[in-house]
Amino acid sequence: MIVEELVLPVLMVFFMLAAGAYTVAVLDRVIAGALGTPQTGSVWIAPLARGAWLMTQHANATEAPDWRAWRLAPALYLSLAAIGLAVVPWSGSLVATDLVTSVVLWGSVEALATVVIFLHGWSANALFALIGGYRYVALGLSYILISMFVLIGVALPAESLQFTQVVASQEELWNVIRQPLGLPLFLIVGLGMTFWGPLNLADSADLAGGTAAEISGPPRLVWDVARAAMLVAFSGVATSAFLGGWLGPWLPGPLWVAIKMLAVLLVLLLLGRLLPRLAPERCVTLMWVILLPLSFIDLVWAGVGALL
Amino acid sequence: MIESMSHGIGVDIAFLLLATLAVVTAWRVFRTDSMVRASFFLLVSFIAVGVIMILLAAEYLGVAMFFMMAVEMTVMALFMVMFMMNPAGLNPMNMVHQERISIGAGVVSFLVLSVMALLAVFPDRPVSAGLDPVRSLGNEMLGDSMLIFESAGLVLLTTMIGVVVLSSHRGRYGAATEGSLPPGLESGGDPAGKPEEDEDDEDGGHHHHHH
Amino acid sequence: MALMTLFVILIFSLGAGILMQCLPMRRQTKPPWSQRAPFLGGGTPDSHAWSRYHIRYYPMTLLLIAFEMEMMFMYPWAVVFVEKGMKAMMEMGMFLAILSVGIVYAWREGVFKWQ
Amino acid sequence: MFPVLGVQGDKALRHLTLSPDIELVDSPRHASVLLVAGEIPADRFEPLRRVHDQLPYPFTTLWFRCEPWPHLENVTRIDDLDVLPAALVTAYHELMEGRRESSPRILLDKPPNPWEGAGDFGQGGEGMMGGVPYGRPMAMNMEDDIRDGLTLDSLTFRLGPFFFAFPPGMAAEITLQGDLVQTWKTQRAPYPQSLDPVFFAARKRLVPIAALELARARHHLYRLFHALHLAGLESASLSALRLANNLSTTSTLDGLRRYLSRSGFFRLAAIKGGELGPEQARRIGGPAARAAGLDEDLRSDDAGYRRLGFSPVCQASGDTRARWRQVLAEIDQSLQLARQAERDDVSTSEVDRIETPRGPWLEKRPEDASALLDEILPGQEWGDALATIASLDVAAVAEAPLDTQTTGESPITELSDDEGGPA
Repeated sequence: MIVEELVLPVLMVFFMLAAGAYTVAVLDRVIAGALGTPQTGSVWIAPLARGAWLMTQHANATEAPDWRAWRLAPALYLSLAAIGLAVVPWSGSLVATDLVTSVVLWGSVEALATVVIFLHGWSANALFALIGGYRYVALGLSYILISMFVLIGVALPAESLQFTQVVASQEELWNVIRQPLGLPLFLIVGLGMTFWGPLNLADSADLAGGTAAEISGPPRLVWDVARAAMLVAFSGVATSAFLGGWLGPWLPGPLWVAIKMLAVLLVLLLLGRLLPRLAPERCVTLMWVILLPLSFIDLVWAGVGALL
Repeated sequence: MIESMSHGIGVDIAFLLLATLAVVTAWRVFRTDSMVRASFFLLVSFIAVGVIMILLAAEYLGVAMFFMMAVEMTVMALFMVMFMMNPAGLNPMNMVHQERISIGAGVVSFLVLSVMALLAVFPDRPVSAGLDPVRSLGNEMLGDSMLIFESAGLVLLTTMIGVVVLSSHRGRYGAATEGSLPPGLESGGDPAGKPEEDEDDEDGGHHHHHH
Repeated sequence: MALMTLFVILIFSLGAGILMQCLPMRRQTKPPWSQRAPFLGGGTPDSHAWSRYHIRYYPMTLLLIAFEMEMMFMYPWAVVFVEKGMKAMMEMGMFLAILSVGIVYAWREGVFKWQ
Repeated sequence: MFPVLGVQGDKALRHLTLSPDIELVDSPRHASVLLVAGEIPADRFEPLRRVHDQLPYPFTTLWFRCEPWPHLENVTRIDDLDVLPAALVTAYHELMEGRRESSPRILLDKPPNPWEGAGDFGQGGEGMMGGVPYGRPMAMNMEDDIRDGLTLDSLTFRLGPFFFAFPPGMAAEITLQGDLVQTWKTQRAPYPQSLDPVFFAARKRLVPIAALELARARHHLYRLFHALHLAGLESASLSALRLANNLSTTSTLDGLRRYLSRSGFFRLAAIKGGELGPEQARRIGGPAARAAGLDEDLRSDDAGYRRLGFSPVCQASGDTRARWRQVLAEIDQSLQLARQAERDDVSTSEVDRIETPRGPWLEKRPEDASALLDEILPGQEWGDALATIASLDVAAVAEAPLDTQTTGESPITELSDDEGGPA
């Protein structure tokens, strides 16, 4: 029992952390190459070579950082990604932790991610990192409501706050069709959580790297890995909430989950490379004035759909 | 978690550890010099309490606690940094004031709560194992407590409007410092809805024009 | 048990994150002061970056707190929604309508703009 | 790799951007190789020393067309652009394999102010806000905010001359409150930029309009490349650069322009604000002035251009967005003029009235306009402020044309090489 309920889930989550982060690195490189970034060498080895380089580089320090918070923040971000991965069901029975309120738990992962990213920017005690951290909070506090509405929308037909139930409720029709606004809105949340591409307000180019501007070596490696792992965790959640999780013909359930997660990752990484970075102020207005009403509509749509 | 209630000893140990964590981090809130650290120590303390609530089978409330407190402590940290001098505690400082009264109040409330805990007769009504706390919470909200729930909506609307009025420096017609005058009823006319004499009052003078 | 598993995952991933940083760093010397100065493209700061930072979106954060408070009611509501049917729909419709008024008002007052 | 640009170092930078083994980075913390590209003027040695010391151990430096400082041992000087990428990769591999020692720090290992042991708790501070805790004073500025009047701390710092988002060589003293610029003082003007030799030739004799217009389009595309990198559109910036490098009369801007408008660059990215008044617009001249609605272009006076039916394009609002629309329109126009001029073999008819891509060249070359930033930038958010700088071509025009192998270049590129993969 210990093996089944403890060892297996932990191993599963850790495998996903490592394999997922690696997959994100490879995919992003492939996409960048396809979009014209000059590259040589194998896409398979490049992420490993980069990891090795970061492990040999010395960690930077600033004059008076908040040492503990500075080192804790990347590790905390990584563990939030791990918790996110732990609630993703791979089949009706294969799920690391099947909490009754796993949808709400994911919501709190989103909220805590804001805390951790802010802490990362704050603790360096350097100008650009600080601005990056504060900018991120504006974004993090804006997308959280959208995420709540959209996830409540998928909880309606399931009559449950449990991801396994949410997937099971999509037996007849996936939520991506039943609630067409849901997935696009949720993808925006995913870009925000990992400050990827157009929503990279935390580590942006105009801040010379933002919260990551002053880090080098192993802390930077952990930060990058955590960010990629969070993207994977998000794609797992999106798969369960909208793409019917393990449901699908012919293939075994976990394989379906993996395929759908890859699809979500591809879309996110492509969006990340194709869109310009949003101005922080415009981003907040966009979230509250356009996307939030859209998520209201999504919820009403989901409610009407669930009653019919 | 309902299942875990049968593992008595595990839950006891978890409770003790979490309670210790909650108390220690709450104490650190007052011992640290950094506003950000203080806020997030408080967050850790709340999270420990949230886990205790989950152990008590209040699963939704526990997880909701993580959620709410994460957002609220972030906002608290933002405001504390914004308005407190020396927000990062680069120069160590004393974070407590009015120690005597606080100690007195703390001791008294501790005693009162302890006495209540020891002397009160707690009802013994085991709930059925199949009870779903989230569902019963939902039923409650759509049943007897519906009026309270809807009034909460109104109260929150009032809060929002209050927040906007008090904190927003801009008006809908532009920044408040620029006068924030509404447009005229006809184009180029005097601002609508304002007594004429207010226009000269911008220097803060109380003189009135007598026509 | 699920909680226990979650706890173990949390501790292990946190530990992994910290060890990945600390193990290689044990052998590293502390960077010199000249390296530790904040990067400003060759420029220098007058002071520490930590300060009473002027966040430009503070009214939005307050609005969010009020909003989020009641969003927490919606999760239990979602669970019983199908069971209660139209009644739940109406109740929440009313609730959301009240709050939408708040958002519209805030937007008109320019709360989402940088102050 | 961390690039810091100097005057003609931007050429090396562009070359390296398209080299597959090299990754240019925005912060020295992310780099293992520092590339000093081009001659560094002596007044920028001190900032260079600072940046040099900010790379994490282990790191090495390469000097491109610039004489390494004599007290540095074992540094490489490269003069040939074609061997530069390979030299960087070699330096990186030698560093990683331990065959090359990490560069020594140049500055003394001491904090900005002595603090250890001083003060109430040995932290160097006094009381609540006083002293120099951990070596620096605390931010304390009681000036009212320019937007909402709150009296909070503002941060004053000097940025540059090796900040990648600035024109090469520019440095400014900036006060921020939150992420809003309160004051801006340009302290060092950017290095004068070198124009294509064809503009200098046009001052001496009549030249074919096709060559002149292609050079103009190329100049604008290089600026677009930089701005798109800043806006987070890496792939678009690379295609702008490739288009510029392979520019011919058959090139077209349509693909890039369509992509920019569809991706929301004009609506979503930080390109708000930065309006120039007519007076300011006249001071800077060129496309920036035309974007502000000034209908001034020396090409209108040229009979050759008149034969091609040239009339200046203009925008009305004069802000950052209008400037980019203007630049896109001018590139388009230049390509079209070049096509026509090549077909009809048209040459210029004036030598003392040349419209350079930077602005009009009558008696004097266009002069530095970076002081203009002091007026425009206060009140802007950080992202918008940097986008405004990217959209304004403020650097003066240098005496010598581009790429004549003289030592008049002063770009510094700091290149950091964190090259992702094994070469």
